Amino acid sequence: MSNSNLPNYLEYKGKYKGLLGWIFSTDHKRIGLLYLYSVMTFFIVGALLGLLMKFELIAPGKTIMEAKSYNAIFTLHGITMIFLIVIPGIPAILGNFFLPIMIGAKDVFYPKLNLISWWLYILGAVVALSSQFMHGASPDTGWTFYAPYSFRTQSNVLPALIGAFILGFSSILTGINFIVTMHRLRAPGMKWLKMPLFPWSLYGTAWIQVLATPIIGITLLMVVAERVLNIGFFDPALGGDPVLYQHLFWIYSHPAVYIMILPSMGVISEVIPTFARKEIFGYNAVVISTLLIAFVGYFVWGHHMFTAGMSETSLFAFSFLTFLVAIPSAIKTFNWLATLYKGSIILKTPMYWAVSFLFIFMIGGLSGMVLGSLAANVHLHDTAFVVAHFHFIVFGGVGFGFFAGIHYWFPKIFGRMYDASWADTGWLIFFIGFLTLYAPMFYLGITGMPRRYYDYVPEFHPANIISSFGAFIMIAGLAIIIINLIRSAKKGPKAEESPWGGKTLEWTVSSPPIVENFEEIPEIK
Amino acid sequence: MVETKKHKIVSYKTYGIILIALIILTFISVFVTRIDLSNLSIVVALSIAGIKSLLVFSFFMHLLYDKKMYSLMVAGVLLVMTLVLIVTFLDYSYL
Amino acid sequence: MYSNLSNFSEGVDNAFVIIFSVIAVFLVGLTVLLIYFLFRYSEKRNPQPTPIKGNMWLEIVWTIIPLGLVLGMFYYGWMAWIPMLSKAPENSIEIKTTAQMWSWKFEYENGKRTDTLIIPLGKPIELIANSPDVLHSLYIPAFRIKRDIVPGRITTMWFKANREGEYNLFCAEYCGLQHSYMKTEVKVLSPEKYDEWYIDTTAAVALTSIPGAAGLKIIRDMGCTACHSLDGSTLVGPTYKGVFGHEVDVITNGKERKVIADAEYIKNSINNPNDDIVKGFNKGLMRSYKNELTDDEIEQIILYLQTLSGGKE
Amino acid sequence: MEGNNSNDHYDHEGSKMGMWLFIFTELLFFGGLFFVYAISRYKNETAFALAAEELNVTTGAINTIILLISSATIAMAVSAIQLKKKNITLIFLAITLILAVVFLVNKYFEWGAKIEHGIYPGSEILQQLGYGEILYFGLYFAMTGLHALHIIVGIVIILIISVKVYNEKIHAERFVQLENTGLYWHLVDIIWIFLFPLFYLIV
Ligand code: HEA
Ligand code: HEA
Ligand code: HEC
Ligand code: CUA
Ligand SMILES: [Cu+2]
Repeated sequence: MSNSNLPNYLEYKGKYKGLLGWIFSTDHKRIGLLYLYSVMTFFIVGALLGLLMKFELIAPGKTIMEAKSYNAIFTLHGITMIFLIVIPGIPAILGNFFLPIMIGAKDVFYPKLNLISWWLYILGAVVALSSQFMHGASPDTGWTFYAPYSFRTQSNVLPALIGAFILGFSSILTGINFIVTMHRLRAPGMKWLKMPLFPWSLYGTAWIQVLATPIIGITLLMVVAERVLNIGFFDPALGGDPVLYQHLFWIYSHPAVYIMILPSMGVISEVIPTFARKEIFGYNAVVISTLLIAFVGYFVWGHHMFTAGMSETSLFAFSFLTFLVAIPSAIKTFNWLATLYKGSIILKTPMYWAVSFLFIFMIGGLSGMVLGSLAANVHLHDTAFVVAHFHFIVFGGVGFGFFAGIHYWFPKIFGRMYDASWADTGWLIFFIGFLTLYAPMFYLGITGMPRRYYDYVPEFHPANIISSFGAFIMIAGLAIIIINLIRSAKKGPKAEESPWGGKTLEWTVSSPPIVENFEEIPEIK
Repeated sequence: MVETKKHKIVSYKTYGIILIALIILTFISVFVTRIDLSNLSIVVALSIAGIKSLLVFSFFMHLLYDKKMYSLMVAGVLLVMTLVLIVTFLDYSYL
Repeated sequence: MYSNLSNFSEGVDNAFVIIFSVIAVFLVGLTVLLIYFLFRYSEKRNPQPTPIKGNMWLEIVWTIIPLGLVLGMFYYGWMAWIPMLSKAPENSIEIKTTAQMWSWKFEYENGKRTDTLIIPLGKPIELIANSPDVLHSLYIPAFRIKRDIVPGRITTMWFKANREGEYNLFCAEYCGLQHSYMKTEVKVLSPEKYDEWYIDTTAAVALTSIPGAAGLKIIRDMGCTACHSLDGSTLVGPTYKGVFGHEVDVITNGKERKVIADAEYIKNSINNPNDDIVKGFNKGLMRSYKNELTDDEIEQIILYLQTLSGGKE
Repeated sequence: MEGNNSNDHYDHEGSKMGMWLFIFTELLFFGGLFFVYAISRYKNETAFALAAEELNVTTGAINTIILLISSATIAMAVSAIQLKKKNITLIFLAITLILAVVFLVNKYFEWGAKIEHGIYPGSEILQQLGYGEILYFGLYFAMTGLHALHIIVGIVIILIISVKVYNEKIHAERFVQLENTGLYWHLVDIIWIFLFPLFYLIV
């Protein structure tokens, strides 16, 4: 079915031409690319904000900005990175593009809804970012919007809250769409346990999106009501309970971290077998651990509130469950490693990313163990240690997974190859920069530097210099990677159908795929 | 499409009977909470509400006639919700 | 680690070191294994992959072993936490602590007030903390203690210091603009020095002789200086320098007007800060001190403010 | 294994599953408010009981019954369409609509009376009553308000669906949109089934 004469999705002319043909297209591949471009744009914004913070923190006292700007910047940085980038990121970009192809479908179940999700995403982003340009101060609550500060502050928190609410909707719709797609549109013969692991990870993710996101939706609305109508759910001055806000916030936001990491794990579960030229070790175990993470991850939210004054019973339960949730992640890690055993490993760019993912994910996850321990958490909560933990696991886990995926599927998406030596160089610089940037933060946290600190006491200075220096190295790496990809998408040499010898369905269709992916729906034996 | 299972058409009568049952349950719950049972009245009122919603789920929403999978999903979702509520309550009372 | 500066640091450090050792072993071991596999089973050395579907026993083994290990980690964390949660010993020194935007206030059993925490060596200290505005968190890194201070609740925490010295005390929960400046010191004194300090009232007596000095002390102790500077620079609130007796642009009920900052106005600004909002500043930041400052104290403050205006009026 | 797709393929089962998933999100959406209710009630037991006396049980009971009947009629509409009885379907839908409007009118008067008495979020009278009452009425307005919003959305959807039935866009072979509307309406009903005892009955 290769070498089709049908037009591929990039060239296909539908009802509209040019840009309109993209922003009104219901083709899941075009929507995937729409997400790719919009998410990358926000990523550059968010990354530059991160860089600004590192400039500020390079020395104690004022370096380039006032405390007010610093607070606004880490808030915006957190909101963009979490709600605009890593939560939608992999499912909406790679998931949209490859989920239907990998299960042998022509599109997702609700193509129109898919497009609406993207529009909602853009709307949410615009509303959230409008808070920066409106009259008054930029939001300065941190991405957690903790009560009661979030309704005491005079800054423009409302648009940020409403924006996040809309983004939640977009996320829910994607989740619903994916679940129905996987239930109804698998190719004939593709039993559940024959489905590739990336779709499986999206399945787990989608359930979390459907079942957790509404909670943050209603919680953010309650904060809005609090600000606008003075209702008092969380306001101690009106009898409300600020800790209850934290519960509701984390009931969503902890499962949300698994919305981020699961798809990334799915990507890794595709990349590693391909480059080890071997089946994944323990397919069933990986599937089960995906579902277990999704389920158990629902009940550990309290580990963000160990010092908030919870009851002893809660402390016990949450710490205990937090440790349990590490087990499925451990199972996955061991299975990935075992897949390499007796393989025949080809080290190409996607594999570099996948291997460094393993390393960085382990550091991030294992540092989560330290935080999950009640006693250690007392010391480390709300310090730079937490910042290091989540950059390692969010940026390291999700970011590296995403880069692995994009380098893996790039030839399929654009039908062109990127320059491998530039890509490898970019990876190396990025990797070194990453460690230089975030590793010192573990040290800073252990010595007691609180997070969200605009200014710090002199004893924290040396590690901060190293850390800021790392950020500069990372810029170089990231710039190389992105420029290389953008250039190659236009000018790279034509790619083969299956450059890496992948075994899943997407490697059987032409590069780039035709409009409805398959001329004939494949039958799986 | 391998869809073979035909839709079962539920008779008006069934719906009528369920409706009457629901209304009677409503009256019972009003009546029961009027007499003072202190804390028990919460339990009773909520149990009755639970029975009512069970009826709505199974008959009006066809869970009884549809594929098992839907019932499983609903049960799973309600289970998650209850567990979350219970776990939240760990912070407020020593159960 | 293992500085052993407070009665809790050993437990915390123990938990940390035990967990850290386990995870370090895993990290190093798995990374070495990873690199070894990449090397040994590279395409060159092992051109033909051996298909392996999986292995039940291995899966079970690497579920059970980490399970055991994490349960151990949980145990140490829990054991070290129990004493922190426990009730403070009977003989503790109780210190009323107020965390407010963006300063700390400590009130001792004899009514003494400070903005740094002064405690004796080796005696159990119980902090009884509250916050009148938003969340704060009292964090003394050297002592390995931290507790969020939630408005509307009384938070108590206790500890014992093991060595004399001065240590940082940070606010660890984000609380707005000056969050990173909401820090102070813990001074651990020997019991004798502490007693000396505790019963010493000479400082307070001396204050009454210099005009305004008592007012200055109140302003410092109450944390007004977190928002109001004394030297003319603008922080969150207007500076105190030159306020008294001068004309101020204020917004009253949405209308702009000019007032002379006399004693009456200052007093009302402290008791009902939202009545007149100084132009260019935000409403709702400053809270009312009606129940915290007596009229006498406000008078002292006004006396001090007068000295900042050159004492002309 | 299951049915396979192309964009305009009609898949009754799939569409229904999508609707169920949406219903789950709605359940959790209200669930968040129910959590807040549960905790607030637990902490302010007596105040909640006192405040509940303010609400009129009769109005609540009438509204409950109205919603129950409307739920039954829309369910019957789904049966009617499968029996190829277009007119009866439309009649059932019309009854559902009328009942929904009656429910809203009732709600309007109930809220109006409260507001007239000076009980609304942020009101002076409420501020004086105390913490428990503020929370109770805050929740009351938020939850019944959100529920009323769902009723309004439901009315719009049922109107659209009725037109589609009338135009025979929806018929015995292709009625999943009607069935989904029914599911949505039952959900609204179920939520009320819980709101009623929580706010009106338990004192
Ligand atoms: C992708 C996102 C992501 C992921 C996957 C995780 C995963 C985990 N996180 Fe993390 N976390 C965040 C994102 C994430 N986190 C963010 C954003 C915050 C901060 C939010 C804020 O306050 O702003 C945070 C904060 C945070 C805290 C609160 C810190 C504080 O504020 O005091 C805690 C505490 O327990 C925690 C724990 C964990 C644990 C135990 C895991 C586990 O799931 C990790 C499991 C993985 C492993 C364990 C590694 C692999 C396994 C092996 C190598 C085998 C060997 C293992 C053993 C023997 C145990 N995280
Ligand atoms: C996905 C999530 C994500 C990612 C990727 C990042 C990336 C970065 N973050 Fe992130 N960060 C968060 C999520 C993330 N962050 C969250 C959730 C918080 C908490 C917020 C809160 O407290 O509320 C936080 C908080 C946070 C803090 C703590 C603030 C504080 O507590 O005081 C700091 C401090 O240094 C920081 C720094 C950085 C830096 C330097 C990067 C860097 O990695 C960025 C590196 C990138 C570059 C340096 C490249 C710049 C790009 C270019 C130049 C493009 C060139 C390209 C072309 C020409 C096409 N972040
Ligand atoms: C959280 C920050 C904050 C703290 C703490 C604070 N204030 Fe203020 N104060 C403000 C702000 C903001 C304004 C200006 C807005 C207004 O008038 O309410 C202000 C205004 C004033 C004014 C009027 C000044 C003028 O120029 O007219 C006085 C007097 C004053 N404060 C006294 C005090 C005293 C005394 C204390 C301590 C007991 C104190 N403030 C603590 C923020 C603060
Ligand atoms: Cu107080 Cu931060
Ligand atoms: Cu978490």
